[in-house]
Amino acid sequence: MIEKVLIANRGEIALRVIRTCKALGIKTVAVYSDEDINSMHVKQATEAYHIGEASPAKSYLNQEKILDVMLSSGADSVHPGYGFLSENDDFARLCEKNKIIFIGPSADSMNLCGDKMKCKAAMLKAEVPTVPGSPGLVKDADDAEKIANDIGYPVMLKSVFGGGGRGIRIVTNDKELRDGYESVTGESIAAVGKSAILVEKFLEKTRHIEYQFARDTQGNAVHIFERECSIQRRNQKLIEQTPSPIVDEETRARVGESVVNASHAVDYTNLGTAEFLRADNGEFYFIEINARLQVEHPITEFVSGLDLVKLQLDIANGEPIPFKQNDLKMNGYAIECRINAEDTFMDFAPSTGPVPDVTIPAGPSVRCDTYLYPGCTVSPYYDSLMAKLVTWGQTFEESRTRMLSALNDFYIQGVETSIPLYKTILSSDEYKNGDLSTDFLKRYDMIDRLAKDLKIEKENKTEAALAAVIIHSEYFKSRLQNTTSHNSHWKDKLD
Amino acid sequence: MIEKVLIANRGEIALRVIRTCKALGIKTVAVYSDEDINSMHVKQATEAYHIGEASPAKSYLNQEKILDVMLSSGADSVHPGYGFLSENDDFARLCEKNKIIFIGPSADSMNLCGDKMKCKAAMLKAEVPTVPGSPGLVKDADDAEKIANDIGYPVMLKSVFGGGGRGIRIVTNDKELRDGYESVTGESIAAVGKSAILVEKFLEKTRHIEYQFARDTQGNAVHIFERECSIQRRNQKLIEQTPSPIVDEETRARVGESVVNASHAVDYTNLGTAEFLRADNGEFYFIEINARLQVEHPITEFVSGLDLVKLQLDIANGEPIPFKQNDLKMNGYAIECRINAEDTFMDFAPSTGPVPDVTIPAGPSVRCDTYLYPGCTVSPYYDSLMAKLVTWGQTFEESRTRMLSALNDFYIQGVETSIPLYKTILSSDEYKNGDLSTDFLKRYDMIDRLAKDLKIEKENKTEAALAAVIIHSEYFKSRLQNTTSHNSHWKDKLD
Amino acid sequence: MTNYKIQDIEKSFDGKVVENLGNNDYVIKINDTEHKLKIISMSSNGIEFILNQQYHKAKYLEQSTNEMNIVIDNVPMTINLHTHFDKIVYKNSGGGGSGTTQKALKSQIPGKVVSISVTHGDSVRKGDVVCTLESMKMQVTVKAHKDGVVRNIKAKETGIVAKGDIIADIE
Amino acid sequence: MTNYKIQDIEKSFDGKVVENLGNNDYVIKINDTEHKLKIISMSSNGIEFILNQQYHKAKYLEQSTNEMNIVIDNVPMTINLHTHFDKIVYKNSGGGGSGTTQKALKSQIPGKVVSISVTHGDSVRKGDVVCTLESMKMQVTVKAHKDGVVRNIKAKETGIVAKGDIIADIE
Repeated sequence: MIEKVLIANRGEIALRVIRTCKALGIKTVAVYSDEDINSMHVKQATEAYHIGEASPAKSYLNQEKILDVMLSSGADSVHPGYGFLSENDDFARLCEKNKIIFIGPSADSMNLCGDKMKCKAAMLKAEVPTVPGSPGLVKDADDAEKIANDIGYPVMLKSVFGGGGRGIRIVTNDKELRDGYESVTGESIAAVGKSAILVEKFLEKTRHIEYQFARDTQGNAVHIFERECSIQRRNQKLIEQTPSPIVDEETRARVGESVVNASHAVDYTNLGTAEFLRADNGEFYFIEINARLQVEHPITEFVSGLDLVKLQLDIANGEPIPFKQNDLKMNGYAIECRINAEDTFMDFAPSTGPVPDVTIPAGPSVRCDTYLYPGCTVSPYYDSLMAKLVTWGQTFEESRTRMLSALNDFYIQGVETSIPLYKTILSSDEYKNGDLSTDFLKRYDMIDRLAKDLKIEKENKTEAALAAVIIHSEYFKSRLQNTTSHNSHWKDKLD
Repeated sequence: MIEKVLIANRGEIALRVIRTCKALGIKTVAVYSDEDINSMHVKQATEAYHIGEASPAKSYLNQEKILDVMLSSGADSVHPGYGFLSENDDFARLCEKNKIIFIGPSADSMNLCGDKMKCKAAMLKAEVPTVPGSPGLVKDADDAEKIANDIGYPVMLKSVFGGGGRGIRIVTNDKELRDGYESVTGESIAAVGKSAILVEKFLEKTRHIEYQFARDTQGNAVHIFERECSIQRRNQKLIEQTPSPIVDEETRARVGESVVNASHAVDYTNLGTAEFLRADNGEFYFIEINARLQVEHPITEFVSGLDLVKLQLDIANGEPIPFKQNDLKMNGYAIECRINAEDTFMDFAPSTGPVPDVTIPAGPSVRCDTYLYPGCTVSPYYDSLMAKLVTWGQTFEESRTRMLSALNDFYIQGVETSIPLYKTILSSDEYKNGDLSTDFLKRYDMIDRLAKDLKIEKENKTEAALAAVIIHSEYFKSRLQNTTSHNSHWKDKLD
Repeated sequence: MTNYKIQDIEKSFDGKVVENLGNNDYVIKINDTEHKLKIISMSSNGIEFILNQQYHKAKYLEQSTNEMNIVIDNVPMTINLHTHFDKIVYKNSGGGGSGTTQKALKSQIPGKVVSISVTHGDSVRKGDVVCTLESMKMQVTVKAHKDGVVRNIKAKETGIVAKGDIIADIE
Repeated sequence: MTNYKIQDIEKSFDGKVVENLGNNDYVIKINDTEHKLKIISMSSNGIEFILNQQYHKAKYLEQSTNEMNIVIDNVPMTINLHTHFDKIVYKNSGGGGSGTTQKALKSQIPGKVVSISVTHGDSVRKGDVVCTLESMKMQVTVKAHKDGVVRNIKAKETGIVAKGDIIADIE
């Protein structure tokens, strides 16, 4: 039985894990870098150990140091959170070797999930649909053309040595394919001295829909519904919701069944997420398994009533999942907004520094997981997620309006945040109508709309701003004129 | 349609109403006394109007002043919250006259609910069981004896001019009744010059169980389950929960039906609460209707998924209740702790003053409705409720452990609170087992147990306290010795 | 080396800072045991620190030469401090509890004075009601803290008293 | 009487305090309209007030003689202040926008310098990449803010820059 969990993470996810442990009477061990001595997770854990310098490589990614703390603190288990070591199978193996329960899948299963080629092969075997394309690298242009004709145009030519949009070409017929093949090969050789090309069906206006699933050590598996995470920037999720507006009961059950099969196929244990692209024609294609707890797990908690961290602990303890697929009923609608420290107008560049003042939203069916408190600091060393704001409603509209209201109440002084963008998105007709896609921001010019919204907001605040400045300038004028008199006399000296 | 609501209240309930209005796009008008200029409800409402001095009679109870603000602000409706004017039928009538929607029952219905004798008569007619006893005053000792024999001993003799335990006698047979009758008459005449006696069945180990109900202007009515509020001090509720551990499906439906009948009997509109005493033998006896939203409404929101303030607004708009009794399904378990500013060991005497620092608990299925923020003040002019802490769980145990964990996280600097007492209660076997009664605190010596718990807590904190004081005294010793040097040199000067 | 005594706790403790390790790390000694301590932040109002790998937050409240009130992790404590020399002087002076011989009856709560039940020169016994206050819609009585004769009634009917205000002296 | 101009807003405004009504109530005038204002709290860092029955909270950020940055209810604004005399001087000096002729290229974000794409003396055009920073796991490029020649490169590879630090001059 797990009695003392080391949390190999920081920020809001460390707090999230601590909360469930506290409620269950399980002791927690926090670790912290130089940068995090003042952090909430240090204050809320049963114990806290310093593990090194601010740079992740010297602290939160330092496996040996973390192992030292596990052994010296007497922790019997480790929760990796997300990011950092959470999907590092070497770390999972290190824990296994030292008889420390890793709260997540086995090292072998994690390794399989992490290798895209092997994982795709396992999925094909389990008859889980993946994006149509070459099973591996293509031999030459002829091979590529044959596959393109099998799966149908448009297709994508992708150099495995590319990345960030380089070495990718979308082609719509044989002629374009042959030209593209040459130029992608050329680019790749020019850049890295070698070439290796994949062919994949090009999908337009796709949605990112993922399934939460759980599988226990006895091999029982369930899916815990889908989450739609189509609203993204730079391939990073911004807003998630469940249920997806385009998933009906039948689809939920059908794709859910393939998710359960996928979890068997990789011999997964504990909680995981199966990510899909959903094409505009309604087809679902498996992309990958995220072998950890997701940032967006709270929306699933809201509609299922489950405490997913508790479920993780139960499974890690070797217990069977305490319910069956049919026991799960989806209740209401939940939305999550990731409150990032970033400047929307500077291409989402990070914004960091001290946060002298914060007001956290609250109220019925509002949940805010955050590490912020008045006087804290947003560090440039770690990722930009400051808070997850989650709302629930009996209807989608109720959860949406609650979110808008909560976003309005959220005050974070000192750093730029994604809150204004979310207000623009959540107020848009496209969002209200569920017309989502991974290119939502660009497709509907959300940044331009945000700029317009902010202009209107500025105009609305003109009088208040002037009032604040008028009082300020008269106050200091009067102070200069009366430096020897008491400040509060100021009021009587105005003209 | 309601578009602008004046909230004739303050504190957390004013905030609660503002939140729902904001989410629905309804404008809000706050009112505030001199004491409340710095309060959250002033900051969060669309508009805020000053209405007078701190004393409630000069502000929140000042009907004329509030009416002035309603008219000058253009509010079309008023939400009275709880306390203050919420059950004042003169005020409801004043609103009706001025064509302002009073969000609550009609003045006539409120008047009927407020008159205990008339209300009891209406209940008897509607066949809602009330505590057995004389229908009104008894004529003489013979009459009292006859009634006592009808309803069975023990009975209570109550002078209507008594109060606070005076002029009450519990008697178990005819002989005691005759003696008691004389002495109660004597006491009453000695005290107020006259006597008037009621006979009522004496119930031991009773539970306070109440039902939330709603009735619309078309006469549709539903009950929204029970709440058990047995844990009390000085007849004030401290901890509430739903479902009650001793109410099963059959009882819920049966008593719920009589609640619906009760709402018809007084021609009630909007949300109300029917309070019952539940005797140890399982019988339920109606006591009274609370003609307003209750402090403890959030636990009902958690298990029903409803926003009760929204439901109030819908009914006040003349809309039919948008669901039927059978659509309501009870989901999970919820507990509320009323976080009061009071000193448990001084007979719950109020504790007031500045609150320099606050940490509000949060996390999955935790809700905290509060007016507290760092730097606020708890005023002696108003009631002692600072916050309502509410948790939900799939099981009772989950909601209980979440509550304990949230109570531990709740930090309020500057005033005494009821938090330590709640930790003792929620950890007790009696509470865990659902062995509740209105005399729970006394019956199970909770105050003594609290003292013991605090002693242990003190012992556990000994080393930390000493460390804090050692550092402090060495720091100031060093500062005295080095007044000219920079403070931070201190570290290097310790012996 | 200073000696410490905590109200409601039997034992007394010797304590001192043994070493400053730099980087806000210290070694302190309580009786015969050494403890590692890391200061997170500190001011004259309070301190946050990690002691033996556990986080603590203390607020320093009132303080006299020999007594200090603190709140440590939400738990209020009163600690008496003596250098070993002080201690002897202190013991010989008959000190120990605080306020047992104090004549001022103070209000423990703020409120409005509803009624005063005594007049100057009245004899009262410990526990007798001296006055009644109203606060937060409740009536609360203030009772004599000792036997004696009432002098210098400071509270006035319908007036307001703050927490800690003197109601009257009992001599 | 002072004249105010808000960045991104066409109109300019005259404003002053007309009257102090006592009890923290004031009357202020913006152009020709009078407004009731009640101060809730105020310091040199910020103010909370009720204007025309609506609550507002402002933080005062940087400030020069003629310019002030504030955040009002979460909305950042830049306001230029001139007495009517100042205004004339200001206009004649060609002032208006801030920094259009500035040579220093500053980093808008804090981060670690991953690479520098220019050397001293290079000609660059507005928008050319000058260096790449890493912050919060993201790579962000810093681009030239104008055409010119690169001088005085301050940033160093693998070094750290704070927000507002100068990367290089472009002359």
